Formats: sequence, C-alpha cells, structure tokens
Amino acid sequence: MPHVLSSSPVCPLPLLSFENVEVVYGQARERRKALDRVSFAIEAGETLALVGESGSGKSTLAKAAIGLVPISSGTIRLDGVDLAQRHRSVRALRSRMQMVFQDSGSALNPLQTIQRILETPLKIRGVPRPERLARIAEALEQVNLPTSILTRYPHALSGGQKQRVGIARVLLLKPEILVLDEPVSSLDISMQAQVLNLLADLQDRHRFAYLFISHDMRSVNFLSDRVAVLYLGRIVELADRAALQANPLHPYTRLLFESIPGQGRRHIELPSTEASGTETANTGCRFHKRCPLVTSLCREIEPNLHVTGHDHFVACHHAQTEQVASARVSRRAVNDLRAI
Amino acid sequence: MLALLKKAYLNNSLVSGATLLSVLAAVIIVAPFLYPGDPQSMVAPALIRPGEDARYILGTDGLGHDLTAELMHGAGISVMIGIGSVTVGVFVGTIIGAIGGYFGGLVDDLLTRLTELFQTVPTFLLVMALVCVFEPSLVVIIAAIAATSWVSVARITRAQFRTLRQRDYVLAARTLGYSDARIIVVEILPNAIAPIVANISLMIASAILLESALSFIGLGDPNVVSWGSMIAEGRDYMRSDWYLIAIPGAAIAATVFAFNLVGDGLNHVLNARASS
Amino acid sequence: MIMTGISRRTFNLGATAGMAGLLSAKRVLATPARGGVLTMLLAGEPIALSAIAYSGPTRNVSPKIQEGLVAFDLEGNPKPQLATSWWISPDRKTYGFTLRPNVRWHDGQPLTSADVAYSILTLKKFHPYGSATLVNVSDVETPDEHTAIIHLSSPSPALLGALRAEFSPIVPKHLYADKDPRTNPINNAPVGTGPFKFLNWERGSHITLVRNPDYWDQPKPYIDRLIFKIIADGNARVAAFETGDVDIGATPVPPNEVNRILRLPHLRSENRGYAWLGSLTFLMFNLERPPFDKLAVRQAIAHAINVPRMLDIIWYGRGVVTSSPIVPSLKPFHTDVPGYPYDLARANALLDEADLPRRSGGIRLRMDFDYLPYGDGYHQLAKYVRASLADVGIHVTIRAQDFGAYVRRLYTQRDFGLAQVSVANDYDPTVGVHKLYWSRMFRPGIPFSNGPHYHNPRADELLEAASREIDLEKRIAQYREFQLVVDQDLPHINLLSLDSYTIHHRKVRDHTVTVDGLAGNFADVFIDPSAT
Amino acid sequence: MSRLIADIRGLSVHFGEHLIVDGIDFSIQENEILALVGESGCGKSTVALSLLRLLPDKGCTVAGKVLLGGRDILTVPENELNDLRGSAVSIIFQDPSTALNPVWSIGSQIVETLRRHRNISAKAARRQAIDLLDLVAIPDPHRRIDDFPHQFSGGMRQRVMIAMAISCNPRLLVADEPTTALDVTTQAQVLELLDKLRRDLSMSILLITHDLSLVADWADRVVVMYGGQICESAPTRSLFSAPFHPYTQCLLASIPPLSGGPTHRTGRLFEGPSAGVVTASAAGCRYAARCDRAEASCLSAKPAIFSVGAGSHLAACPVVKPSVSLAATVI
Amino acid sequence: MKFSSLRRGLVMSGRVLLSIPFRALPTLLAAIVVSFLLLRLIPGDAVDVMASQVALSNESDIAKWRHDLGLDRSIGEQLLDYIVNLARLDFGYSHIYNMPVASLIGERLPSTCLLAGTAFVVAIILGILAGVISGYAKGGALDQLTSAVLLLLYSVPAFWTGLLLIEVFAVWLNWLPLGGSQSLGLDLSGAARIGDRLRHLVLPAVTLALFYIAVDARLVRASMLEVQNQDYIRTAIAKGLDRHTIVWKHMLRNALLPLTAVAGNRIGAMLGGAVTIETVFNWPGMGRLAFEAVLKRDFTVLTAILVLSAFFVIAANIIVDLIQVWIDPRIEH
Repeated sequence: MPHVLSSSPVCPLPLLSFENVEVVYGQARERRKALDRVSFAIEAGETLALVGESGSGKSTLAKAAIGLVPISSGTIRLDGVDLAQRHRSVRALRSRMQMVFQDSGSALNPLQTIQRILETPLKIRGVPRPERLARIAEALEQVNLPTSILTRYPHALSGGQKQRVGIARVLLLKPEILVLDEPVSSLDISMQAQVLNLLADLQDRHRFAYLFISHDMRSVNFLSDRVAVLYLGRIVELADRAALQANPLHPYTRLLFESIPGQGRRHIELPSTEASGTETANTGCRFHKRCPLVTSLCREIEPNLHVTGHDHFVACHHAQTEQVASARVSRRAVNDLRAI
Repeated sequence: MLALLKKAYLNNSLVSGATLLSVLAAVIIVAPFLYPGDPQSMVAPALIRPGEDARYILGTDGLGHDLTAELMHGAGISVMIGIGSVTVGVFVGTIIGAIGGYFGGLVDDLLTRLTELFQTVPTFLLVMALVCVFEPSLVVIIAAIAATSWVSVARITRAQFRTLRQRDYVLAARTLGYSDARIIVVEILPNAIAPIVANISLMIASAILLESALSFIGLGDPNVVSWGSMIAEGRDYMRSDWYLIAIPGAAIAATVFAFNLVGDGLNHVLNARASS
Repeated sequence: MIMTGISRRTFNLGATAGMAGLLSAKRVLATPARGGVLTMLLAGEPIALSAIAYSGPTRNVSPKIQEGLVAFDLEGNPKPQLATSWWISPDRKTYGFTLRPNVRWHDGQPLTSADVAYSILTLKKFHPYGSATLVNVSDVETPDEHTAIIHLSSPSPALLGALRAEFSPIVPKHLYADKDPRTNPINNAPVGTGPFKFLNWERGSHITLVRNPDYWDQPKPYIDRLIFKIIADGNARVAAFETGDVDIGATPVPPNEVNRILRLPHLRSENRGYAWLGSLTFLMFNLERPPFDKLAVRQAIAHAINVPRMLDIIWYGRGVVTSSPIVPSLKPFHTDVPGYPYDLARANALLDEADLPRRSGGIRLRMDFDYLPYGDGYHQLAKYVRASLADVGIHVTIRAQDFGAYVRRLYTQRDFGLAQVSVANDYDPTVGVHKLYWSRMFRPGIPFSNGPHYHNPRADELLEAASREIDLEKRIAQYREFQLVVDQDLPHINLLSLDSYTIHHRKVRDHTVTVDGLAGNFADVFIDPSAT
Repeated sequence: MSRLIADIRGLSVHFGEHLIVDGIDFSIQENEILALVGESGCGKSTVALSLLRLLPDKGCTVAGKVLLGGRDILTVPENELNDLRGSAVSIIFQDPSTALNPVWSIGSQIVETLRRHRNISAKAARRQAIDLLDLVAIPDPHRRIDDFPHQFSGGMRQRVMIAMAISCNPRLLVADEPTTALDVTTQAQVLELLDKLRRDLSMSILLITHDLSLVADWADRVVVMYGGQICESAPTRSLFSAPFHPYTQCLLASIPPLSGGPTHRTGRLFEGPSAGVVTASAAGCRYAARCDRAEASCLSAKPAIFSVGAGSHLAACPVVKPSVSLAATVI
Repeated sequence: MKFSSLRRGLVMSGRVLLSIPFRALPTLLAAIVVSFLLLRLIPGDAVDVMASQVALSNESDIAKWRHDLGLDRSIGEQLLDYIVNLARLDFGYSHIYNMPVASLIGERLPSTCLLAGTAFVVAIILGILAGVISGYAKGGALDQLTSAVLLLLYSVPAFWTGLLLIEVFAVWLNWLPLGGSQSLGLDLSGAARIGDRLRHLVLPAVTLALFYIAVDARLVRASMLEVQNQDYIRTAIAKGLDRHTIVWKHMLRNALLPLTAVAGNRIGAMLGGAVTIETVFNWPGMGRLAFEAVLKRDFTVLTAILVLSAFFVIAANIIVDLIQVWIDPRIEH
C-alpha cells in the first residue's frame, strides 16, 4: 500500500520489523513455504502475540527472527539494520534480541550446572569472573530464584524453575527484544501464572519488546498488546488485542476463538475438515477449503492483508467493509504497513 | 551421576564383563613381572602338554615357548591392538561424524559419501589389503583396523549430532552467540557421547577378532605374540596338540565376550539414561 | 650309447639306496590291477599345468600329461620315454635322439621331431631352469620325423638330466605355434602324449586327469582317474590323510605330525624319489650392507645358531645339517666343510672384535630378518633365529611379507640384512648352485640369483670351469675347492638340507619308480584292491 | 441414580518404591463423561492404564479393585482380560501419531479389532470398518481405509483411534488426554465427536485431562487428583461454582480469563501459594506441602472424603471443615 | 495391496532406481579408483612373482613383461584404461593364474555365492527366530540363556569355530566332509550330486552363519525391545489382541526394519568373512581367491575382487532400498 507509506514519511523506525519475509524448506519438488510474505513490526516495550495452530509457521517465524533459520527472501531489520548482513556489528546487534524456548527443560544443557549454563554466555563475551558472578546473582534475583540452585543440574529443577533459569540467561545479555516461543505451554497451569507474571514484571522494568508466540488465547489475552494470526505461513489478521477479541474479522480467527474450550458452549457447529501442511490450497485463499463463507473469488484469488478498522488488518475478501483511505491508522500501524 | 553408578552396579552383564576385564587387566599388568623378557625365547622342551610340568602350567608350543608366558604377553598385544585401533577410529570417526552432522549441507554430503565408500569395500578385504600394502607390523595393523572402524563411529556421531543440533539447548547456545567449535565440543559432544562410549567396547571386541583373523591367515606382526598368531602357529599342531589352539582361542573368546558384555551393559545403562 | 657322467654318478647314489630297491622288488610281485581313482595332494596351486614355461607345483602335474625324451630310474640311470634310444658325440657337443614311433598326442595328431625341436628351443628361452640347463643349446636339427639332434656350443654335463618330463616336457607344436608359450591358454588344459589326459581344473579345489586309453605303453596306465587335490593349510592336509580324503603326497604334512600319522594303519611313507631334489636352506647376508660386510660379524651370527637343535625342534630331525653349499645328497660333489659350530662365547668374542659392544639393554645390533613365506617351518625358523641371536645381543625384527614382497625386497630392492632362503640344488650343481655364487649372477631383479652380491674371482673361476668340465674327477675337485672357499667367505650361512618324503595310503603301489618320485608319470601306479 | 459402569475401589499403584496412586475410589455411571483432572504427575494416566490393566508387569504393583460389569479387571485371567479389552472397555491415547502401528493400513488395524471380538468375515469387517470411519467423519472412507497412519493429519488419526476404540461398542471408553497433542480447533471437533458418540452409542467416557476448561465444557462429573490422591469429586457445575478443596480452588483461580481480567499492563494473574507452612509427609495429605492452609494434622493421616454439598459433591480436606458431616456413602 | 499403495510403491521404486546414476554409480567409481590406487601402492608387482617362477630370466625380459602388462605407464593412464575395460566387463588378465580375471572369478563366484547366500538366509531366519524368542521372553531365563549363547557366538572367532567343527564333525564323528565343495573322483549325478554338495556346504555355511545369527538375533531382540515400548503396541494390547498377533504382526514387521537396513552391507561383511572360512574349509571361493591373490601379489585379481565386492554391496543396498519402500509405507523421500 504505497500511498499509505507516503502519507506518513517521518515515522521513527520500529525496533524489529519483518518485511515480506519468506522461509522455504526442502528442495525442488518437496519445496514448502513455511513463511509466506510475512510483514509486521514491533516497537520497544510492546508485545506482539503470534497465534496459530501447529504448522502455521509460528516457530519458524521465531527462529527466523533470532537467526536460527535462514530466510529465503525479504528483510528482517533490527533497529533499522538488515540482519542478513554478515558484519561483526550485526552479530553484536543480534545479542540485543534473545529467545526464551518452549520446552523449559530441553533448552538447558542437561550435563551442565546452572552456574555453568549462566556463566558461559558472559565468559565468551570476555566478562571478568567477579562481574559475571555479580550479574548472575542480579539476574537470578530478578527471576526470583535463589543462588543455591547454581550448583544444581537442570533435571533437579522444576519446570517453572527451569524456565526462569532460561529467562535469567537471556537477561544477562541485556537484550531489548525477547522472542518468547510458547514460554509457558509446557508448564502446569499453576506454574504458568508465575512465569507470565514474571514476564510482565520484566517488561515493565526493562521496557522489553516481546514477540510472544502462543497457541493459548488465555495467556495471549494476558500478555499481549497486539495479536497477529498466522495461518499456513501467512498473517491473516493483525490487530490490537482488544479489537481482535471484540471484532474478529477473519473466519479463521473466529474459528480459533470459538474453539477455545471453557466458554460454556458445549456444541459448536464446525466444518469437519482441518488444516495440514500438505493440504495447502493451490490457488486462492489458503483457508478456502475450511471456510464457511467460501465463494468462487476465494478459490481463485488470494486476498491481501488490508486495513479495515483502527489498526486492524485482515486478509479476507469478505472483510472488505471499509475503504483503505478512510481507515484510521495510527503511527504504530504505519510501521506495520511500511513493512507490508 | 550416583544413580548412574548404582544402575551400572546393578547391571549384570556390566558387572560380569568388568570382572572378566579386570582379571584380564591384572594378567596384562603382572605379565612382564612374572615372565620378564621375550615370551618367544625358547625356554623349554617343545610340546609339553598342559599340566604335565609344573613350571609350564599351560605347556609349551612347538618351538618350546612357554604357553603361559605367550598367553599373558599376548593378552597385552591383543588388547593393545583392540584399544589402539579403536582409539584412533573413535577419534577420526567422531571428528568426521561431528563435522558432517553439525554443519550438514555440502560438507555433510561429502563426508557421508566418504563413509559410504568405506562401507562398500568389505572390512576384512580392506584390512587385508592395507596390511599387505604396508607390511604387517603393530602400527600398520592398528592403523588398518582403525581405517575401517571409524566408519561406524562416524555414523553414530553424525546421527547424534543431527538430532542434537536441533535441540533447544543447542539452538539456545547459537542464539547466545557461542562459536561453532564451542557448540560442537562443549555443548553437543558430551551429550552425544553415550552411544559412542557404549559402542567402544563392542568395537574393541570386534577389533580383537579382526586382528586374530589377520594373524590367523598369516598377516600378523611376527615379532610379537598375539592370540591370533598363537592360533596360527598352533594350527600346524592342531591335529595332535589341540591345546595350542584351544587355549588362545578360548582366551580370545573370553576377552571378546567380556568386552561385549561390558558393551551391552554400557549400552543398557547409558541408553536408558539417554531415553529417560 | 654312451654312459654319461651324470648317470654314473647317480648310479652311485642309487647303490646306497639298495635296501629300498629290494623292498620295491618285493612289491612288484603284486599283479597290477586296473581301475580306481587316485587322489594326490598338492600343497600349492600350480600356475599352469604344463611345465613348458613353469616350475613349482606344476612339476608334479605336468609329467603325467606331457612326457620327456628320457626318464631316470631310481638308480639314476636314463631310460627311454619318448626317445627309444640316443647317442652322444665324443666331444659331448651333439646329442641325437630317436623318437618312439606311432605315438600320438591326446588330440590324435602324431608326435614328430618338429615337436621336439620346438619344445627344446622354447624351454631354453622360457623355462625357469631351461636357461641354465639348456643354455648351451645352439640348435635342434630334425633330419626326419623321428630323429632330433641337439647341438651344443660347449659341453654341458647337466644336459641329459634336464631332458626329463619334469623339466623338459615335449609339447605339441601345432597347438603352440605363433603364440607366446607363457600365456597360451593350452597350458591350463595341456595336450600331451602321457598316460593321463586333462579333464578339468577347478581352481582352488582340484585338477582331474583321466586315463589315456591310447597310451603307447599298454596296458598302462592302470588307474582310471587321477585327481590332484589342492590344500594349502597344513592342518587340513593332515586331516585329509587321516580321513582318507587323499591317497598320496610329497612331503605333504607339517613335520610335527609325520610320526603321528604314520602310526595310522593305512598310511605308509617312502623316502625314495627325492635324490635329485637337494633342498637347501640357508641364511643369506647382504654383503653390501654394514655390518654384514665384516666377516667377523657373519661368523659370529653363524656361531650363535644351534643348527642341530633347530632341525630337531622344527623339523623333528628330518634332514641333515650341512654347512656346504652343495647338499650331502648331491654326491659325489658334496664335501664336508668346517663350518661354524654353535659357540656363544666365540660369537660374543667375534662381535666384540667387530666393534659391536653391548649397549643399553645389552643390545649390540638391531637388524631385520626376512623369511621365505612359503613352506612349513620357515616362520618358526625365523623365530628360532630371532631367539638365538637375542642371546648374543642382536635384536632381530622379523618381517613377514607375501612372496612377491619378499622377492622384490631381497632381489630387486636389496633392502635386507639377513634373510632365509630355501632352494633346490637339483641334480647337478650347475643347475642349483652356480646361480647363487657366480658373480655374474649378481643380477638385481632376478629372484634366487646371487643375492648377497658375492664376488670372489677364485670361486668364479672354479664354477666356470666346472660347468664345462667333462672329467668327473676334475669336476669333483673343482667343486670341493669351491665349497671350502665359500665356507671361508660366508656369504650364506648354510643350515640344512631338509628331507623330502612321500606319504601314501598303503593301497597305492608303484608310485615311486623313477628318480623324480611323485613327479614321475604315474603310468605304473596301481591301486591294490586288497588294501582298500 | 443410573447404573454403575465401572467401580474403582482402593486402587493403589506402586512403581518400585514410589506410590503413584494412593488408594483411590471412584465410579463411572452409565452414559456419563467423567473427567479425571490433575497436573502432570498426579497419577491420572496411571489410573487410566490400570483400568485396562495396561501397566507393565515388571516393577509395578497394583492393589485394589477395578470392577467392570461385575468382574475385577485386575484379577481376571489373561484370556478373559483380552476378551474384555477393546470390547467392554477401550482406550484412546494422548498422541495419535504413535498410537497407530505405522506399517499397517488403518483399515487392517480396525478390521483386526473387529475380528478379534466379533465372529465375522473379513469382508463384513471391512464393510463395518468403513462405516466406522464414516461415523467418525473421515471423509471418503472407502478410499482412505487402505491408507497408512502417516497419511493422516493428527486430528484424523485421533478419529481413526476413536473408530477403532468404539468398534466393538464398549461400555466404557477411557480417553487419556485425547486432545493434548492436537490444535485447539481440532480439539473442539474431537471432543464434539466423542460427546456425540457417547450419546449415540450410550457409552461412558472417562476423560483424563489437565485442562480444566475442557472439563468445564464437556464433563458431567469431575474428579480432581493431586499426588495420587483424590481431592475433590463433584458434578461439573457444582465444582466450578463452589470449589471446596484448597487445591481445586487454586487450580480454578489459576485459569487466566479469555478476555477481560488483568493484563500485563493492568495487573497480575493469580498465583497459587508458592510453598506451604509444613513439609510433606508420606502419611498425610499430599497437597499439604504446597497448601497455605495446611496444619499439622494434615500430615498425620490421609484425609478422609467428606460430602460437602448438594448432590454428590465430595472433598477430602480436614481443615476446611465440611458443612455436612461425614459421608458414609462414598461416591 | 491396494491401488494407492501400489502406486506409491512403484513411484518410490522408480525414484530409487532413478537415483542410481547419481548416488550408486559415483560411489562405485570411487571404490574402483580407491581399490586401484591402493593396490598399486603395494611393493612388488606381478612381474616379481612371475620372475621367481621363471627363475633365471633376464632383466630385459622382466622389463618387457612390465611393458606388456602396462606397468611402466603412468598410474593415471593405467587407471583410465582399467575403468574403460571394466565398462566392457573386462577385469584384465591375470598373469599369475594365466587366465582372464573375469573367467577366474566366474569360476569362483558361484561357490562363494552358494556359501554366503546359504549363510545369509540361515542367519536371517535363525537370527529372527532367536531374536523373537529372546525378545518374547524378555528378562526370563530363556531370554538370558539365549542372550548369553548369542553373545558367546558373537565373541568367538569364526575361523576357530570352523576348526572346532571340523575336528568334531569331520574328524571325530566323520559325519561330514573335511572341506572342499564336492567329493572328488565320484561321478555323481542328480540327487546324489546335490546331496554331496549339500554335505560339503553344511559346515562352512554353519560356521559363517553362526556369527551372523548372533548379529541378527541381537539386532532383532534390541528392536523388539524397543518396539515393545511403542505406543502402538500398547494400543494393540488394549484392543485385546493375543500375544502371538502382537509379536508376529505388530512387533516383528517394525522390528525387521533395522535388520533390512544392515542387510545390504552384510553382503560385504560376508565376503570378508569368507576369506578365513574358505581357507579353513578349503572352499574354492572368492574369499580364498582374494587371500591367494594377496599372497601371490596378483593385484589384478585383488582389485577385481574389491571392485566386485563394492558392486555387490552397492547393488544389495539398492535392493534393500527397494524392499524398504515396500515394507515401510512411511518412506516418501
């Protein structure tokens, strides 16, 4: 949407931006797009939640952000710098973005003590030992862990403790943006609250930006400012959390919301087909095979992400209710659009 | 760790294998003191049968070598060839497997092709040809066996690295800015080592078997006594003095059995831990 | 017909074996019976089945199929085979042979003098021994179909002995013409005039020959089928005799097993038939390599080895100790020489004298030792030498290698210090002795030549004279002096002449009727049905 | 009161020296969905497995009774047990991707079950298998019956598992975390299917889960477990409206709201007590160590089960005094 | 087999076959190059050995032979020639055996195929049986006994077993022949001939098989134990299936997958193992030929054997790939 871009030429750059990022797995015949033209932006201090079912590309997106998966096309910028560059400075820049992993247990080397796990990232950055110890003590305090765990091995900790060690480890590097890849989904429900609260506290204190990946709408409700819905590698809806909850525009988003248990609905009428990575629609909207509103247009033309309401983007032919020109677009949304 | 030790202690095959191996170790250690000098010196009349003469408990062979001395010195040689070749094989195999498995891509392709190549030529023929090219001496035999034994290590290591490099703690290490070398050596290797270690004992066992077969067909180092060469020498006497073959053969079988027991035990203990 | 020196000499040898002759005379009483299968053991697989260009195990197979002009009885007297009579010119430079009439090749073609001429000239060119025994042949004349005349450039006392089937098979020219006789495939399925015809050869397993029904010497041969079974492993060879899998073999089992298996009721042994073999085992120095260029060092090593004990331990005494380069059985040329008796004190003194004091660990010298990787006992011999030399402070590293590497190392690369070699002296010193000592036979690349690089003008002189000398007494004197000179110079430490012998099932009769024993044509062999 | 389908009495399971299930009692009524909830490690899956006597023989000791149609599953002879398994009681597992044999087509795996328990021809079994696949809403069952498990998506595999489990009309279906491995949209469909089948086939379902929101939607009755013991057992509505046991209360409070409620900008989520005032003991209440209301008496004896409200709302906490006196009729 | 799986099988088989030029051929080519170069490193060549048999030939003769054999040309040229000839199935000419290598190997190959093939089949069948029994009775006395016996078989040098078997069955009991592949001198035909061959085959085949029975049984047992813990086995139990169906239908097919994976390289291992076994039993096969070729320095023959073994192993692996396509429906790539 170039005309939107030109209307606000002086926006400050976002902290992290994805611009038409694509990730392709496999070769030749087995080529599969895990991410397809994904664009969004995150600013300091805000949380963008990414939701979607398995195979939607959530984890790929997290890994692409952090540099664990090479992107096939598009640009990821941190503070305006293209992370694809191979400068030493880019590598230093990368440590400003850190990741908290889904499985709290598997992200810690099982053969190393907590002390060693926490010390190594500082050691390789040449931090002298007394300072290392001080910083570790400080980080542990922030995540509410006693220093007595330093001598323990990961398997001796509870799930919540392990996840907090994982958080402490990234805190040590003083990051500005954290990629949270389903940080509480492997925890028992009573532990989830503790970790979510901790993340909220840390954000308050350090003005972290969070890219929060989750399939659990309840924790998304708690932790996010904005929500992007991912379906088979594409963002199909992106909006303010409250706006999305109040007015989900994309049929998939609605399906997602309606499927969440515990809403007192016992019988939901649902189409019986479901998504899978191999059953991608070849043409048209990638949701059309499951969509109750499907029309011939949907089968032929893939809808683009467009603005429909206040900072509300959706990629659905049936949600084209408002003109782009009249849409109310905030400064933050301009960044999103610039990326788009 | 303690639990691991306890489990190891409770593992029958490990305990019996280790017991056998400690007997073997004791034999190897006392051999030079009990029978100093060259076991191949002709100390006695030829072909004394076992039990016939108290000085030569296991008897003597066709050249008047004391079989007990030969057997005890031979233990050291057989085990040395086993351990030596496996050490080299494990070292090379681990490096190749680790590099291929960790980096993947073209490097991995090339290294995989290399291992495939070594797998296509039958091990024994290859060892035989190598020993023949470079003449049978301890070093050559060790190198030749190592040249074939690294393949299995490389495959195991590669498989381990391919799995482990996807583990979150390795991904975490990468996002934390660890160098590849550090990730390979410090983060992945210690976690990948269990099946390699469990395999070592089995590899030593098959290296000892391989050496004995080599010696048997006359491609052993003629300057040292190994159990295989004892069988080869005893073969001409087999029809009348069967003990010349039976004793070293049984020694090989017992030693290989012990190493296999330990290998099985280690497999059990280490893999159980890996899966838990 | 003129008696040659050779036949007279061998007659003497035969006289010493009178007892054996008596025994065989008694055996002849049994009437030869037709039929049966004879299985003969071969320890190594032949390269080819025709001896036209090959030696080694081929020698045992070829004479059954392809015959020679003459054969030699157990007393060493020549007797007719394909030649019914022969004459020798007074200057000993022309030999004339009259061929047996009406002899046909296995393929039906008649035998002619052209076949003889072709064979002799081919043998001269390509046979391993041919170049020594037939070296003086200048031409073969064929005045008619049944006469062949061999012309020599100088007298050659060893010639007639070489014309046996074992060394000089007569082959059918029509199947060889225009082809390289070494690679002609017919060598693998030979056609001859002999008592047996080739049937098949399963490499690695056996060779089968069948009776030639049209053999010229009817009613021979007696047996229907002759099988050569190839068993490389010594222990398996013993077992094969024990279970009756094989019937006969030449020196077929490891020495330690001989006494035991001869106690089995069905097995017998036979010592005759090896008089012309003359096996000699010796240690060879590389005279170009220090410290073996020093006589004292060589003498010390000779003194350090207890040869009689070695013979006892490894070969159970089957053989004789000899310090001479000409083995005792090669009478009348053999001379006893002083040699170097086992004497450790003397050996140590000599080494001290040679400026090789004991250093750390009591070691004076480190050296390699190569042994012949074929035949029973040589590996043990190497170990024996290693242990013996350890007693005088010489540390020996044994090098095991295959035959090719051994030959190349010793004779081509000359990368050795001391090596064990075994050769056959054969029926005449010109065949098996000259090549080892004659300075002109120092020819790197040629196996079993003058390996030490021995060069003594007097020895050369004596050898050259003896090869042409017609007078037996003079030859004996020349060889006696030669043996003493060589014993003094010590380029080899001569150790042993090992016994050869036949082991056979008692049912096998008349297997040894010529001087070459089991390398004869087996036309006389029969199976005693009462003994099976 | 409707008929009892299954009655579990004093079920205890030891793995080696560890007591995983500590003498629990509950029963399943005809045609109901009973949810067994608890956090990981509370022993709920062990209970599921013991209902079909699927626990390993080695190192595992089971005590108590599992009465199913009058017979005690735990003691019936092996052949009789095999007649019951898959026929009177069947089970579906958490991970449908590993629960089906990868090298046999799904059709053969269903047919095999049918023919094991029904004396029917292969042809008839195949027809019935196709009907079953149709019943669990696998599209195009004629074609897909010969496909292999890996050719199905996760939700479809779970449907196949369900088809197999209901093939012989079991009275009781044990569903051990049937949707944990599935996406939220698929989860709803699978539960919907299970509920429909329960009604159509009039069977009972024991739904094992850790997800209280699922329970709220689908279960008729709930049994809450902690540390191998039952804390509370009640009709769903009653449990959610008036949770009695401190652990249940804590669990319910921990569920973040789906909308509204605190957000990271506006407040914090409820966190359960981080540690209790007493340390745990083997004899008493398992929850005592985490319970902020625990007293010394909690440690001395295993808490008895009290009826605490209307209907069959039962709880086992001696500290929070029951409003009604000791319930003699246990569940 | 239904249409869809048939189609998948055919497509996958096609893919396996299509991959040959890209995967198998380069490996074979590399094996040829390596074997060729390796054996050219050996000190001493065929001419040395020939010269020793033809004792007094002269230097120019030796040089001429070397020239005739092409040994005086550059390694690169020799290699290129060799590969070109191989493409025409010409393995060169053995001057030691005095015949074309192809016919020499052609003589020996059937014996080795018979020996290794029999041992292979026996080992697979008995190995699976023993492995299943052991896995069936896991932890019980039967399992412990079987496991111990298998481990022992796995530990004993095969040539030693062979020597002992000869001693017992051929010498003491005189039930079976000592060695060789047939009785000589008897003109047997028909059934008697086959019987005679089989009698000769028993001991060497058993000796060669024993070790691999142990290998296979241990493999099968290990995978049975692993499969035993899979969820789908729990499913099968929960379905009320009896133990036989579970073991033979649900466990074995899955447990066999690792066995098929090693079967390809087994061919190579057996060819190697045949060296000692054939020597002990005087079996006229390729293993002994290889050993003789080493002793006789006949590198034309040895190279041919190495190349041929590599070819067999590669071919066997392709067959294994094809088999796996059909027995494991999951293979899609």
